[in-house]
Amino acid sequence: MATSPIPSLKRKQIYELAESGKRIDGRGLVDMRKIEISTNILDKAEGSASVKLGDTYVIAGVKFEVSEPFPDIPNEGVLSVSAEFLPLASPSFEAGPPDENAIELARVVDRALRGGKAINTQKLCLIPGKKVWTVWVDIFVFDHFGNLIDASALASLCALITAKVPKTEIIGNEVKILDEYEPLPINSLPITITLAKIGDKLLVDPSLEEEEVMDCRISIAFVEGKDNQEHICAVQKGGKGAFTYEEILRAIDIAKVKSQEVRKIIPCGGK
Amino acid sequence: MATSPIPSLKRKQIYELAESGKRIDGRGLVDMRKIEISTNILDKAEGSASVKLGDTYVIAGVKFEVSEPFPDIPNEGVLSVSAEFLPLASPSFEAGPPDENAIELARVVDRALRGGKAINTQKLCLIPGKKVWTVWVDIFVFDHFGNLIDASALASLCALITAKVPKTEIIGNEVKILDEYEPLPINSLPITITLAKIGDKLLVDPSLEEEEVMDCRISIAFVEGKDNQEHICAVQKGGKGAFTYEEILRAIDIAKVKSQEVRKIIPCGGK
Amino acid sequence: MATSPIPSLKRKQIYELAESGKRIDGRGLVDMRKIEISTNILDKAEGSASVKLGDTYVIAGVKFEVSEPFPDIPNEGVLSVSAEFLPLASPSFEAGPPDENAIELARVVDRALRGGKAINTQKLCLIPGKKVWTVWVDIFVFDHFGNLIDASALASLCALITAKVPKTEIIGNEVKILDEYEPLPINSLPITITLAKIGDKLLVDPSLEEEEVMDCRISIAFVEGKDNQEHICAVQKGGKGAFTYEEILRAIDIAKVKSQEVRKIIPCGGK
Amino acid sequence: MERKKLISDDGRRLDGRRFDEIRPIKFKIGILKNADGSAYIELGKTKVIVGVYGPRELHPKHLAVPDRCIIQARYHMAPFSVKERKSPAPSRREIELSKVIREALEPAIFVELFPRTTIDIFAEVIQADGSTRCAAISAASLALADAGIPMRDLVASIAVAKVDNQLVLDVMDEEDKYGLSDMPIAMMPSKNVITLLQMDGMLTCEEFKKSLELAKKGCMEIYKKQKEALESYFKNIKEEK
Amino acid sequence: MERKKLISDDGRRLDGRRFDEIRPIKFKIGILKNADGSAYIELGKTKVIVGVYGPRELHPKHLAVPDRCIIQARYHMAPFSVKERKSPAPSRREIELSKVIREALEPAIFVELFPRTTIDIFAEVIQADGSTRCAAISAASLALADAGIPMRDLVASIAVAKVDNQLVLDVMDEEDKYGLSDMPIAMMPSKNVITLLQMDGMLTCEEFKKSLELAKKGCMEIYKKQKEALESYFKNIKEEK
Amino acid sequence: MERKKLISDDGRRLDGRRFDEIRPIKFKIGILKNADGSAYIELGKTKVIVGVYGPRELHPKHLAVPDRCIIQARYHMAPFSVKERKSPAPSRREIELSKVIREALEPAIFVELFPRTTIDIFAEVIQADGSTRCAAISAASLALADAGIPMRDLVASIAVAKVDNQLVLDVMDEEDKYGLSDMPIAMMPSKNVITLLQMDGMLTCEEFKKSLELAKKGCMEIYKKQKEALESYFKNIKEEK
Repeated sequence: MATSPIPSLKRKQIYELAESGKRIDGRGLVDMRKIEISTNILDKAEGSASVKLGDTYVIAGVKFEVSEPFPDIPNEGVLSVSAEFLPLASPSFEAGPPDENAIELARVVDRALRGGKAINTQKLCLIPGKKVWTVWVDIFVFDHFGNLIDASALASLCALITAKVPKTEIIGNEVKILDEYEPLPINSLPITITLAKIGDKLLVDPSLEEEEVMDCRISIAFVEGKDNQEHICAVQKGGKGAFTYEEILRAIDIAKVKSQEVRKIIPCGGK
Repeated sequence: MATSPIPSLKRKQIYELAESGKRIDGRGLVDMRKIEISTNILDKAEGSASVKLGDTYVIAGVKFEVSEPFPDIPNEGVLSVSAEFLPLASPSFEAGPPDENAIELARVVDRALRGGKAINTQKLCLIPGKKVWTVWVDIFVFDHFGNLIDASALASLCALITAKVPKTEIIGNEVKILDEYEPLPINSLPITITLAKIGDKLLVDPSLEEEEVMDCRISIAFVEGKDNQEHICAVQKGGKGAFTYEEILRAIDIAKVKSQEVRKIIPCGGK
Repeated sequence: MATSPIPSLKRKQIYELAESGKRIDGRGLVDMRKIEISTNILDKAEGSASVKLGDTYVIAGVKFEVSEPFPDIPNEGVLSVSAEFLPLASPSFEAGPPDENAIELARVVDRALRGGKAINTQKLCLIPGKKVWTVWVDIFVFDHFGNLIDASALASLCALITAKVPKTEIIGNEVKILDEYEPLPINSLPITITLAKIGDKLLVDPSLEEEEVMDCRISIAFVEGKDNQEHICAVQKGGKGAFTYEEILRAIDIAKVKSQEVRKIIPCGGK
Repeated sequence: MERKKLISDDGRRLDGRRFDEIRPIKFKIGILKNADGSAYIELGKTKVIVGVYGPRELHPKHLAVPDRCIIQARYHMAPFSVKERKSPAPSRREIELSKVIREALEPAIFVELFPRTTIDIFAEVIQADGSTRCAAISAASLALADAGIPMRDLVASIAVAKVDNQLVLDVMDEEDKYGLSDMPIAMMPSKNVITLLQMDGMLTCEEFKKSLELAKKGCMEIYKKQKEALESYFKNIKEEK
Repeated sequence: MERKKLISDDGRRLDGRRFDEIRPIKFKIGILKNADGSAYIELGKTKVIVGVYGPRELHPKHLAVPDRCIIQARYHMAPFSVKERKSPAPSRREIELSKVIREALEPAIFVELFPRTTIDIFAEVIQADGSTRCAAISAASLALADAGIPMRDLVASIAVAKVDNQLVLDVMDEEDKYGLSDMPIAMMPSKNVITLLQMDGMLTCEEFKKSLELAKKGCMEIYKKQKEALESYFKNIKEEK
Repeated sequence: MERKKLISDDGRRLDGRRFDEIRPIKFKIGILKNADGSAYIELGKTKVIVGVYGPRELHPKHLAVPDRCIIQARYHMAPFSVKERKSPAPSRREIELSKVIREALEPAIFVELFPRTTIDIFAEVIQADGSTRCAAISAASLALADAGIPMRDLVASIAVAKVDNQLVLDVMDEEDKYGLSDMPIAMMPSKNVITLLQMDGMLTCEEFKKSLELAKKGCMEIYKKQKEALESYFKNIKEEK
């Protein structure tokens, strides 16, 4: 991505506003933008969801494929998350293979789903050691107005929880895919919340302009454990700056609350 | 490819000549350049042909490989056509993977062979659902003086009709390739004719200079059906301009006649 | 790699010194730089060695992998040599896939090992026609001060002769890899010696500065045959200049002597 | 490959349409905020999002042309747009379709008005049920209009197939797969010219001519829908102001 | 995935360490001659070589930034550094780690002192036994110092894992593989700020906080070793002169 | 790998040649119209087409050298040139051979006459029956001459193999495959210098020396054929004028 086109005046404004607890789009520091989720928006994908986070617009699609398991986990299905920053999503995006930002995003989403054990991968084993389901999650960014990580994590989760896996019949070493479907087995609902550091303030759900001038960001994913407590299942610091120890803890506290808020708006209570 | 180096003077000349039914190389509007075909020019290829269309020079080679069929057509051989615009063929060609022009050419040649059912792909099935012949057609352009599509389509067809497939013996699920050969089963002889639109004229077999100034082009492939009628088996419009409805029909009429002329000079009557 | 940054003054100096049998680092024309070899420097590689040739610094690692044999040699293991010119090794190296210099180097090392039959590849067959060991040799250049070929060939050889192959148990068509190891079967110790032509002089083991101004170079690999004679097992001329017939023969004579000297310092007498 | 009956005895197609009927069509214009222009199309189950940037500066500047803007187009299918997941890397098919889509749209654009610039058209197929290139072209026209790029006419596009010896308008996936021919076409309807024409399969000259006529009819319908969509879009914009 | 007992009954880890013990660490500075700065680290069996070039001219010049130098980092694993040979082409993991390593080091560098230039950091993992990114960062700090690049502080890095319900410092491969969480962290110890923080697995907020504290302790130890290594290195250089 | 008898009892090779006999050779010059120079060679069943462009402007201009032209060469095999179809993407072998072919030809070219330009040599192997790099070099010399590029001498190239303990000249595929060594060589015969020399297999020093001598004899024969081909070509051109 090209150098920030934000003039220093805008930077100054964002920092001064943050200092007094305000933001250029009128939000409070810990307010998220409006979230709109649509699920099952596509027929050919086994699961799909679009998420609008303010003007940031992301679609995630889920496909299943019979494949061989990894040798070290022979009885579990495979999760594979990819992200494409489509060139239509921003004047700064270019066509081509995913760059480091798209790769980081996909891997952070992947880790939240994996760490939070969102999918019951054991149930995706078809023939132990031989055949399992690979769950492909493809994230497509259509409009980039900041905080792609949270939007993508949410779209991926919503696409997974509404996905239908084909039923199968096992005949010897062959997997016959039937024309019936059952829900993908879901264990938990990891929600990722990103905060930007602007001066010594933490801003939830940074907009594109805030991202362009921020010191750094931290993304934290939470799941509800069996103990009904919030557990952290993924963390990623990004950007050129540094956090103090205290800022990290403050970020955790804020993100915990926000992740619970977001989990409440997951469609069908996550079923 | 770089921008056309043709000066506007040459452009003007080509358009004025066309207006009065003439061309810069002295041909009439519907005249093709001289065609020279040589077949079986190589020993290591199972089929090969070179075509000179004026100074345009193309070689096509055919190789066979035992492979797995596509799941949706488990009992048919596979046809795969590729084209390389060799960097020695034109100062504007560069080494590297095929660009959009080379890919378009290969796919147009492929569609004419496929649509016209040139090869009897059913007969290329070795073990139903398991092993079939893949027919590789590789088109190499050695000298580019315009109308690569027709030259390549012709060279590919001639390489195929003179190709010899190895005989095989099936032992269980293994295919043993014998040192005997039989002709590749050919159904029909699709011939592709390209016309350039220059003003409101249609010029058959455009030269490089004509291509560089033309409004657009249309390529039409014909086969002789079982009813002894000419059938259209592939069409491709190319270039930045547009055709009227009437021009398309006129192009069809001209191409039909020319394709019959060209089919007559196919070596060994296509056997 | 970029154009030589050596000013013409340095070039003149190198040529004048060579004329009088001297070199800028004080060596005589047929002196090699100091060689330091360390073997078994890594635990995760089945074989490893580092070589310092003056300030040139190279590490080679050996890994084994069960794979399918080549159809034309169904009962032999496979040797595969790759080289990476790491971007930290020289200001002129760039990250990316191996360029022609890295590829040439790997192939010259490969040919010396192969031509000299350094490894007993027959003994690396696990299930005839079905499973063999592939021996991966990966050469990593960490500091480039000239004569990468000799340093890499030596490091590769030392990594191989100290490598341990896992023992295996064959159960039907499956290869079970045991947690025991045996030495890789070694037949011979090919040593590659490179000479640079500077004017009409031949300089053994050229330094980076000498390589940058040399006319051309020749690399010659020797093995000791069963007849206790030195046999040539690989030759590669490189660079833009030309050798006379007499120079080639002189290079052979010098390289023969030097290769014997180098073979003597191979650790554990090559066992 | 006619392994499937595609036309019922009473002349209905798999989804109940008559031979000359196009699928329900839906356009949305201006759906993206970053792109200079954008449009979404649903043509039956085929769903495509198109974004347009430009005229804007060309990046490797030496590619710029002194007397006109260049047009760049990218047709791309999402991995989840088809039954079997597609690799996101551009296939040869996508590269060819990007070229013909560009050539279908370029005749409509006054390229000479914006020398040394580029107009970039990005079409993302998020669901494919046949005629995706046609849907992309029809939507791209609206996205170009949304971007305020002066055009000679809108480009409308539709495909005609021959299935079970019947020519049918607006080809869906199964008709493409099991049919005897597929002919996508694009027109500038008010200019009565054809800017995209491809065909594969097998047709007599007579059938080809009839296919052209059917396609022309289809383009006219698409064109009508395009104009309605534009009109209501610009009316809304005006009202919002 | 807790298929392996990682902590013995007397609280020892697989290699005999206590929970808050780091592995034997060895630094060598200035091991490469071409690089402007270099360092080698052994963190247990993890072995990384880092070379630094710069500040130097950027090659595609238009990427240069007028008011600072840019930092480029490449984290790469040798094919023979792991049990199963790794392809030498950069994986998605290596591309992500290159990014976070760059972002871990950049806060320490006075980038504004060298406008329009680049500093290139190349980390080559020649043996991987867990915590390779941490080892790369800790060594890169020394390589940057060796190159004479002015820094606000050294960056020290270590990882904390949760294994068998116990938080442990300085994670080795088997603990990463069979553990319940992995949290690599990098700090500028004298500034008391965190420049790298990643976590995967599952932790309560309380555990996370404790992990942070344990990591901080580990970074302090690394930092001490870094400073000792630098001191003895520069002392030797001085003596050689 | 001596699994095949390559020399008959009466000293004949598989195709009936004596050990020091080269295969029938055929040159055609000026076979391409676009290339500045071109040549075709048949060396037995080995068939190569070479085209040369230049001296011409270099495209990424910063690669140009102020005091000479650079030489670029590409050796490439057609997929149908060998028994098993070869992928058209350049293999490591083709990249190495491109380099040695360039270095075999460059000594013959007065590169200092054309500063800041490039001469591009493209060799396409359309049929491979051994000694393809030698055929490419021998033909490239003629293509360079055809392009009017001033040369110190033609470069002639041939390979020598050891098969069944016999040195043989002009190696064909089966001799390369089942032989004991392969040594391709290129010379500027009138200058008596060697510009390409590669060897793999195993030879005593004595055998190596004899191989060199045999190669030299072969190059002289090739050289004679090259000069004849050039003479008759330029004579024809003159007559045509």
